[in-house]
Amino acid sequence: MLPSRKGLLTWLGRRRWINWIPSTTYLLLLFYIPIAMLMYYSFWRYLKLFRFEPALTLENYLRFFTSPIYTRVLLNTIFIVGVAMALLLIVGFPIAYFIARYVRSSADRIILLMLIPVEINYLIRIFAWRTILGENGILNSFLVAVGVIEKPLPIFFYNWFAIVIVTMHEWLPYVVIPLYISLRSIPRSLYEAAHDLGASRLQTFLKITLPLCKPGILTAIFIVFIPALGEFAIPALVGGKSGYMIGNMIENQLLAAGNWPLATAASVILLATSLIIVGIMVKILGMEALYR
Amino acid sequence: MTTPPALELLNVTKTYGNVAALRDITLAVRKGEFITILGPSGSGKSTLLKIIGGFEEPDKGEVRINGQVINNTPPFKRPTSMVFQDLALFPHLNVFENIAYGLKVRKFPRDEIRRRVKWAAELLHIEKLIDRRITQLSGGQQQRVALARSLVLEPEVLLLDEPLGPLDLKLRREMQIELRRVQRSLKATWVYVTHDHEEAMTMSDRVAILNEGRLLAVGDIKTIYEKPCSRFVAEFLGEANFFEARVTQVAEGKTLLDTGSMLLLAPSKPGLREGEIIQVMIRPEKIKLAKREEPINRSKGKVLDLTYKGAFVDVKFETEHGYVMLARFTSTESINIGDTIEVAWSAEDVIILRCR
Amino acid sequence: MSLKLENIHKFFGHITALKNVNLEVNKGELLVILGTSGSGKSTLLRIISGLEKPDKGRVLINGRDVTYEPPYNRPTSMVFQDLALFPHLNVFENIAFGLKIRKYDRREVEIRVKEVAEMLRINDLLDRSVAKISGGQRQRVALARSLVLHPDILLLDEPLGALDMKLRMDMWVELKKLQRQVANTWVFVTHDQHEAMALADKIAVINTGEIQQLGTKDEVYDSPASLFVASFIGEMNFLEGRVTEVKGDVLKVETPVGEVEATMQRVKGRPETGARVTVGIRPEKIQITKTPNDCINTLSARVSEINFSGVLTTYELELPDGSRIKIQTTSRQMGYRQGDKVYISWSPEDVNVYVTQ
Amino acid sequence: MSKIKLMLAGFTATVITLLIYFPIAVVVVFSFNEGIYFLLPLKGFTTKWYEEVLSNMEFFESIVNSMIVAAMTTSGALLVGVPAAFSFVRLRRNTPFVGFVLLPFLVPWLVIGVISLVFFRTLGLQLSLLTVSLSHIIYSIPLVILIVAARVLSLNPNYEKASMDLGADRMRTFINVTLPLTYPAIAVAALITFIWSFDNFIITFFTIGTEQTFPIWLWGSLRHPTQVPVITAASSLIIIIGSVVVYLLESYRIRKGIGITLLE
Repeated sequence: MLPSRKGLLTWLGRRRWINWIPSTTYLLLLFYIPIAMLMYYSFWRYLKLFRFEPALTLENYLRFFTSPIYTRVLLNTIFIVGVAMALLLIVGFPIAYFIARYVRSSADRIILLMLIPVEINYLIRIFAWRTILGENGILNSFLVAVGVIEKPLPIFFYNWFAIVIVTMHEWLPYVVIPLYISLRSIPRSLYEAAHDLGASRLQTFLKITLPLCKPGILTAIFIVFIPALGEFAIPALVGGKSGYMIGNMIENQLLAAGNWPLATAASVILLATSLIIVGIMVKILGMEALYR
Repeated sequence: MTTPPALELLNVTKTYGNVAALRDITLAVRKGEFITILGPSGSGKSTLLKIIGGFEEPDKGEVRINGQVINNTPPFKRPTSMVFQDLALFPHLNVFENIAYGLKVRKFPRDEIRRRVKWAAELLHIEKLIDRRITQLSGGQQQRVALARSLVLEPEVLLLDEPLGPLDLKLRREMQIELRRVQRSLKATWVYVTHDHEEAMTMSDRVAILNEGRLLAVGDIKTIYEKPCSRFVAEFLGEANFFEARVTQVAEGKTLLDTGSMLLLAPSKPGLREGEIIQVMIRPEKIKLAKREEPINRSKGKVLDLTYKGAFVDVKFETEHGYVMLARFTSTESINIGDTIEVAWSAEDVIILRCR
Repeated sequence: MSLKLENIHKFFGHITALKNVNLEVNKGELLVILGTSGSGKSTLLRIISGLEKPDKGRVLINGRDVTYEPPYNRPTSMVFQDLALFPHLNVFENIAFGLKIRKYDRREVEIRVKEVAEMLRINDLLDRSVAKISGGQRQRVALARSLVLHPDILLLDEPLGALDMKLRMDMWVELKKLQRQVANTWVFVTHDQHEAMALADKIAVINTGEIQQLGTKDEVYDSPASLFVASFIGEMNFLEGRVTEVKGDVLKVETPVGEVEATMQRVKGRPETGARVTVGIRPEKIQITKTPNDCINTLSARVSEINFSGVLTTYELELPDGSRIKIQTTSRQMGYRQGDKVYISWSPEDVNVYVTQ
Repeated sequence: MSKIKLMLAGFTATVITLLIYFPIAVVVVFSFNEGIYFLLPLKGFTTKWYEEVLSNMEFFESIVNSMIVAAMTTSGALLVGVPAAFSFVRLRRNTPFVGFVLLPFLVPWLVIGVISLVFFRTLGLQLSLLTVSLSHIIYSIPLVILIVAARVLSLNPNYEKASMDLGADRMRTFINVTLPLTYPAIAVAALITFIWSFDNFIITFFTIGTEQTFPIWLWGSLRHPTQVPVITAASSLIIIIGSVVVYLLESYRIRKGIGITLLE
């Protein structure tokens, strides 16, 4: 029997919000309240190891922004992720273009090929790069064996560029996929029309391909920037001194130094930073890019 | 006592927000009739069909099937069945399972299901496709499956929502003839919605013309085509030459009209008053090349444009009275742009656009 | 000669897309290339535009050999089937695209865009997004984008396919007018014979990569060069038969329903007595009468179906041997009904005869 | 044209080989190497590291723990997320809900880990595999919703109407039509969540108690240089098994026409 005489579909329509209850409740309890808690702790006062008292002070934030070390860590983090992002776009674009333009029918297979090693263990991959780039790693022993260098050099490892390489390995498929989707949706006739109207290859690329790729670029940035800013395993394992990132600092303050107020304040700053960077990208690339 | 109509709509009204989709629609469909609801897109014709099928509820008015009010019956309890515009064949089921779907949910015995599916498949010439997947069928075959899926339920009223839209012209013609054949052989009541007047003309017993939610005309297509009651109906069913004219004389079953620069003789209509301004129409195919000077209902003009349409040619010409008129001749006439032609038409073909 | 194609061949792998195509179009003419899908008509257009290179043969535009010129160096412009409007540019920017690429100064661009927009009646839409205009308006923008460059040859690849019938018919009239106004050469590709009839000065019928017939639309309609053209353009009644007599200007053919006479002018090939032939008569060339008349080519028939579609009435008649024949007429006052016995006749000049292999 | 195509093909092949496959291949190759250092030339073939891994209880326990976490996360996320996915249809009216449940996607995993730790500690909850799952679910909810909703949205609404028109009531329509047409997406969402949760390190790191999941075990072992060959062998096992699983998942997804990841 129908619960309402107004008709079946209206009834179904009216009931729809019930389906939202489990997910919103869950996130309210385990995500939104904890975030509020995080912000709350960030105003507390630090006493000593794992000891802090409730307060409403800005000193954690002040300390973060006045300390040359912490601000440098933040800027360093943004720099490393920025470089990785730029390189990912530069490397990913030709691949996506190749797949979309020339081998469309086997696109799924090529993307699958890229995804397989990436969807399985993340730490294994960091470990793999360590074995290659480390002082006692493949690269060094290869170069010694070939005779390019005399003894192993510690230059490939424990620096920020190692982080960039591993990050690229981590995210390349997730950059290629949105770019590919964007490129795929450009009908071939648009390129032909541009040629027909007098545009050369380069002009076509600059005036047609690139602007129409904006949604893909924006999606790629969303996908890579946010988790990469909060990375701490990669820098811890391959980063060394020049690759100290804000994730390491938070982990250190939270678990080792026991300074929750500072760690939570840094987390809030990290959260804000990632939202701001995404916001800037949306602004630069145009909001309409999000809704094609 | 007379049997009630198979389908009856009484004062059906539907609004979406501020937009009136249907205004006061009253329509009765006889049993065994093929009626087409014809209207441009946005005229409300699909809404009307949805209301009959039970997917929308009218704000006002009644829907009756065989005399029973079914306003509050949900779609799965109505004795109607719909062939959707996009067919909505279930992609996870094969042809047999699609056709049998309605019977299965109604818990028909297995033998009966098999018998009925076989019957429908044979009727529509798809018995060889019965094990295929839906995606392996051509457009025309899919149409047939969708139709079979509804027909096995032996609905009191079958609703068809522009199902032939995506087919190409040739296939469409074939399916039109096929649909007509099936409907005639079943003597079933069908309500067909389309925006294509040629489709409506070739298929239906009666046509209901809908525009902006209003029912403008109901009747057999020939009558509506030849004696439309409004300019919209006349234009919707084909091209025509329209004139505004003053009634100057009414006598002996004839009416003399004056457009200001040209005199027209038309059959008279009851209720015409001298001096009144009215709209008249002449279909382009009623205009003939005049062999000799006619006293009235004639004109001379210079050919502006020719459009070939296969067997006939549309001639646009500017008359000595300053009108741009359209005439339609068979392609055999040799006329060139710039030629001067003399044309004439008979009084019966001057149609006064007025209801009743 | 505005456009000349010489012995064009094109292969895609093992498939011959075009076989020995020769074509000439005069300046200011509108040529329609008519063919079914897969006939090679679009390939031909793309070869003219430079988007494809022929494997053999030459393309000459205004006497200059442009066979190997890239599209951006040719005085042609193309209106694509899907229109290919740039979705990230508005109407103005779309139309101005070619001019900007050619580095016209801004004022000149503005003047020329305005001019062509006015001609196509889209001057109110210039700052709209191309996603927010109607189908008909999109056609106009695509046309404007090409016309603004004043190409010597405008190529149109079934640009009206997406429009509904009514809008399409309006566009035919408009396009024809526009073409006369700008007076350059147009090559229009379509699969729709009505469209071809409505637009063309000349029609080239193409099938499986070969030009079947090139002629004015009257030639192609009245005297189709092959059975393919005859059945592709317009409707045609066919009767199979055998030549019984060839005498002077008259050919007699024995068919299952009786003898048919034809005058030689419509006979394709040189059939000998005894040759198997197919006879074709257009439905609108057949007269229908209640009583037998004394004309030659008279058959008795029975009305089996009457189809009224507003403008035309189509009668389907059954001949004594059970075969069917179609007759079309614009007048409906004949008062025949289903089952009536009637007589049909036609003039020998209207009979097309094709030799069957 | 073909020159450009050739260049691009070469570039693509080089990047995929060097950046993506080479490191993985190195790990697999060295898992059979006699020596304990990653030095060329190779010292000789052995399977002793595998023997060592296969007798390592900690490794096995960590795998089992990872599976427990992944299973709990998957079932929890499906339970909570799938209903919402079915209600995604009326997007405009649901906009506040949509933003509300998708926000975890815009937050770095590290922050999810930190807030969870702070939350559990403040409530005085014992950290365990359960707390790990509870945090994993936060991120998995938008994941599940997006994958399933994409499918639901692409479903022709006329299927449901047609079913009702043919006489099936609401329940039967859901069981006969809606569910069969959406379950591939639910299956894919489940598998992706499972793999993601199994593999996650960052959130797990902050929310785990004394037990070890596989990534945590790996992380701990990486600090002991003598463990390196064992890690190599363990990693190779995971790489091989994982590749098969991912391959099966991805080809199922492609076959069922569910877009490339959730980006479509």
